[in-house]
Amino acid sequence: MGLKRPDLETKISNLLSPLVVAGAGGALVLIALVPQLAALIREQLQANLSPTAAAVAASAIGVGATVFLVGQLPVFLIWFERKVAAHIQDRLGPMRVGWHGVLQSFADGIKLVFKEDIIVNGADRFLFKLAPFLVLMGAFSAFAVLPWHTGLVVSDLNIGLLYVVAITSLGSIGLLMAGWASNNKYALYGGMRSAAQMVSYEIPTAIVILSVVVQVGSLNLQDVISAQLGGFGNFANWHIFRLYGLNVIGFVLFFICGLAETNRSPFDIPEAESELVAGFHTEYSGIRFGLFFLAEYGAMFFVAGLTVVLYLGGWSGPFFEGPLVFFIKTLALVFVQMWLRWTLPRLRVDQLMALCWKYVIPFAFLVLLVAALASAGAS
Amino acid sequence: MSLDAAAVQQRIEAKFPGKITSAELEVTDPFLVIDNAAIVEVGTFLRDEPELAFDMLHCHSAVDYLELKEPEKARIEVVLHLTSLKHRHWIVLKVMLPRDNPKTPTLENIWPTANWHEREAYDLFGIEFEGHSDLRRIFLPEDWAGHPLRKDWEWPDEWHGIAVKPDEKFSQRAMEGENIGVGPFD
Amino acid sequence: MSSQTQYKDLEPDEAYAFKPEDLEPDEMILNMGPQHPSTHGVLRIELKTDGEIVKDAQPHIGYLHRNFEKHAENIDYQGVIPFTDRMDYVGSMNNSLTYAVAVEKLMEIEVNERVQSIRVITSELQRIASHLLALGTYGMDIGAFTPFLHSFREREKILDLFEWLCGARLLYNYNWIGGLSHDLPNQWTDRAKIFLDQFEPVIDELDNLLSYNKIFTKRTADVGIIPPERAVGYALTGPNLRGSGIKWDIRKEDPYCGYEKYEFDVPVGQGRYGPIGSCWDRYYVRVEEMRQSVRITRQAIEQMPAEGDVRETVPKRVKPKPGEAYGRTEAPRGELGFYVVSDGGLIPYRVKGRSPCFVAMSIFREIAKGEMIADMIAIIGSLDIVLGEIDR
Amino acid sequence: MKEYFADLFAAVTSIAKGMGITLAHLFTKNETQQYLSEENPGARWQSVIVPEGLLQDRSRMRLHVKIEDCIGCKQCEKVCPVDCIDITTEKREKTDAPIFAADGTAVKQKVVQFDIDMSLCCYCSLCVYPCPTECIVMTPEYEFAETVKSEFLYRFAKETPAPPEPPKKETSDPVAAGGS
Repeated sequence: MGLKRPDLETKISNLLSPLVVAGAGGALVLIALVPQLAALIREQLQANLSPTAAAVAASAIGVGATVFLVGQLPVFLIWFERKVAAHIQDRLGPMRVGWHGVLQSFADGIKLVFKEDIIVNGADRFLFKLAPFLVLMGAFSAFAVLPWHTGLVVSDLNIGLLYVVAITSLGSIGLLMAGWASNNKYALYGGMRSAAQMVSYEIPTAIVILSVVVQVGSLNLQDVISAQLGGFGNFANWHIFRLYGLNVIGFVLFFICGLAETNRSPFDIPEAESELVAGFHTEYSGIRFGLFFLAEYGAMFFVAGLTVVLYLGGWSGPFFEGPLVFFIKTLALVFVQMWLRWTLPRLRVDQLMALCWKYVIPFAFLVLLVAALASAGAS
Repeated sequence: MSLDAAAVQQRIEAKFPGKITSAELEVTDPFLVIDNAAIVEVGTFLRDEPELAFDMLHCHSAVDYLELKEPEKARIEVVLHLTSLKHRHWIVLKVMLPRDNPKTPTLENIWPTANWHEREAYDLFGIEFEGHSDLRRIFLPEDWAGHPLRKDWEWPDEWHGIAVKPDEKFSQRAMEGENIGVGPFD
Repeated sequence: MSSQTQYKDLEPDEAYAFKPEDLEPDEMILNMGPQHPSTHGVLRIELKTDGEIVKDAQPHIGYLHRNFEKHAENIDYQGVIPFTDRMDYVGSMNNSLTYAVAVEKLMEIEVNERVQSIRVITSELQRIASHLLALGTYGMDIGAFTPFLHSFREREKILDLFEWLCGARLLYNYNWIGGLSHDLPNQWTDRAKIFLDQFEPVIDELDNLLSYNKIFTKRTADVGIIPPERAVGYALTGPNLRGSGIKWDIRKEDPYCGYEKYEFDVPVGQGRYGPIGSCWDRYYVRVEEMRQSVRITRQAIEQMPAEGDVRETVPKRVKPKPGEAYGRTEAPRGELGFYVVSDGGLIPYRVKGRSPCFVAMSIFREIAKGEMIADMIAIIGSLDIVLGEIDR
Repeated sequence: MKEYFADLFAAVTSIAKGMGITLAHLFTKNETQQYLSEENPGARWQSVIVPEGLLQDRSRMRLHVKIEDCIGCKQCEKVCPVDCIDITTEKREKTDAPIFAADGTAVKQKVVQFDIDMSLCCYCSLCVYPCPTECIVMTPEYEFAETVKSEFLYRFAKETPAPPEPPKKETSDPVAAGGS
């Protein structure tokens, strides 16, 4: 009995998968070379255009590049998560589409785009359509202040951290909107849960961020990183090793809050599939559902990236530094997020709140207090 | 101290004389037939008497005896299998009901598990349990016609437009060249 | 009373136990199921909720009703066995065993020792397989996906052994009245031993991965508490009863298939992480039972007579004399019983299946009140119901 | 207060333990097998516990009838609990040349119709045991999905009764096709 699969499919995926692997490798090289490229482009622009036009063009290129990168990231992360999950569970995971299924996410993406766009009867059509974009906006605009290297940031805001806290809350409005507009009780529960969860976890997030701000003395993410440069092996100055080891607690707390903010397991109660079917996106299908998915993985990457910036020295590293170091560190944290998801059960909604108010917030205040005392002592 | 069926019979006889209408002690599973009117008292006694302590009603069944040859013996039996976790003994009780309009008092206040079992018997046999808190059909749709485990139950023609009777021999239809699709909508 | 053949038309909301007009201002009716990821089949639960709190819960069953008992009244005794397999489709071996035990009791057939040993081995392996499914899906209900696939990995090995033994992976038709369909193949016991050896560490791993996990214990240890007296009143059996701390096991109390020959403990709920009779206790009783099943299987393999015809006592024609018998065994989900009535003919006059899940589900309403929506899933999972058996 | 920290400690240790287990599994061998891959071309499950080649020995996945051996005794039809077998026989003329089944039983009935409705079959294998000539067998072939239900009517009889065109179901020998 021979292979029954259509041969054409196999041929196409065999043809495409080296391209994709090569593309991924090329992207990594490109990420490594981004500072040089950026400098080159900036030089060219300044030579050929008026200063204002050059600045506008530079930020336009920056925005374009970031959006492109951030748009591609979830596709890779989804494949990565499926592979991690599969191997943790002694499975193989996607294997069919391309080499070890690397094209699976593309295939799924194409499927989602072509699927029928269903809006249920009784839904609030405007809000129903708006919600996924809002969620996506919340997740992706945060990347604007994420520094990849010195001067390599879309918008070098002075109040970068404040902006991050503000813009990531946009997502919860989107989720609540999706839950409400779906005209479905399960979706409503999901929306309500996500609102409650995000509002609660904003507080410890802000406090932990504050503790770092107190140590650095600036809200600018570039300043946060430059405060961590130098030291033994170029990593001894990372925040995680400072403040008498208390920053380790801060790091863990921030990581937990990040999980909660992005609705990742064990805090995935808004979309708890065994309780609420699919939570807020129960009624979504096709590309609107795909946007939620993109937003989730984009947010995952952003939260991991922010953790790296705040505690793990951003793009600085012991042997070499640059965007690639930042990328690898962030991916490692994303892997930990996935690893946790495939290990832990889900918390119940009241336990989630108890964890926030009884465990996370007191410890966050402790870290903030010590950080404040220490920086007061230093100055 | 485990008791056998005869000892249980004795104790019930002593407390409620004449309420055991008949008893069969020489068969595989010995059983006592209890008077329908007295089943609640006997049940309560069996559960509460420390020496008997039948605290678990582990099976509750009904059997329809149509008895076409001897119509006077036609009956519906409610069969109760009782177990005592304390004394590790068990007993079978039976209640005989008429086939027309069978009615018996509910036992759910003695053994709460009887609630669903009685709903099942009501659903499939049409036995009415007097005083039951929630006597609705449990398996079949609320508007189903008849009680299918009755021996004289007849297939209804259809239920809300769904054919209920067994399909005509599928192979006959297929043989006549009909393309029968998979699933209900083909 | 003659049977009607006409149905009456229902009002649309007659299928609801709770009426919208009776609701308090903050309350809402939530239909969980019949299509829901974690109702383990087609169970529908109507919840009256106040936010996340469940005020009342009314289960509706019957979506999988096939009226197995009516089927059984129309086929010969042997033909009923494939239908019993389909009652509790994750514990088929025990179902057919119970039916066989009941009919053998009716016909007064004594099977030989080899048949008994093989029945013990297969039913204990089936118990492990069934508990693995129960524990795995329970983990998934609580939100941990990985234990589910780990336990399915092990279950698959048992199914492989069964396929090698009788050719089917799920619905075996293996226990016949008076015997078995096949004898053990060569090397089967060796391979079963290999499986048992590598399976024992897996239970410990499952413990560390799921059972003792803090989130898992938090989710399950204070939830769905069944006090012992309620458990007995509702006639719960099996792990659900033992989870409430009552030592009651048909294998000990009313031994069949020579269970009295084997040494094993009956694990009961200890209330280790919370009140006794909680979901965690019921869950952990199952974990412990798998260990005991491994023990029993080992002993049964050791003590099995090498010789013996497994079809020695299979009757040519199953035609019991008029009478009735109630056969019961300890199935993975509790006491499974078949009440078989014979009128002396070739087909059973009445077969009643006493299903443990049906009984377990009847207590649901009582223990669900006042818990949260997420706990509904935890409770359903801990009762370990199989809808094929509830609805029959 | 003590309880608070004990809880915290238990949470951290139990989570760490669980993560250790999952991390270890990340690097262990996979248990699943690729259906129809280069490594597993036969679409057969390679069991880790059952010796190679023995798993399918008794597998009952699809019914097959060696119609040449059928003597038309209808035992299988009677025993089937779901009535999925349909047999019609005609008495053979005394003058016809005698035919014998593989085991030497004289074939006295001409089987004009032997239909098995595989969509009804419950795979209980009860029809296999009473067959005196062992002509109805279960085969380990399991891939026989169809899109039209009538394709599941397997017609084994060589000569079918008159009515129109029979469905074009090739009752090819599944043993030869899938037994590999």
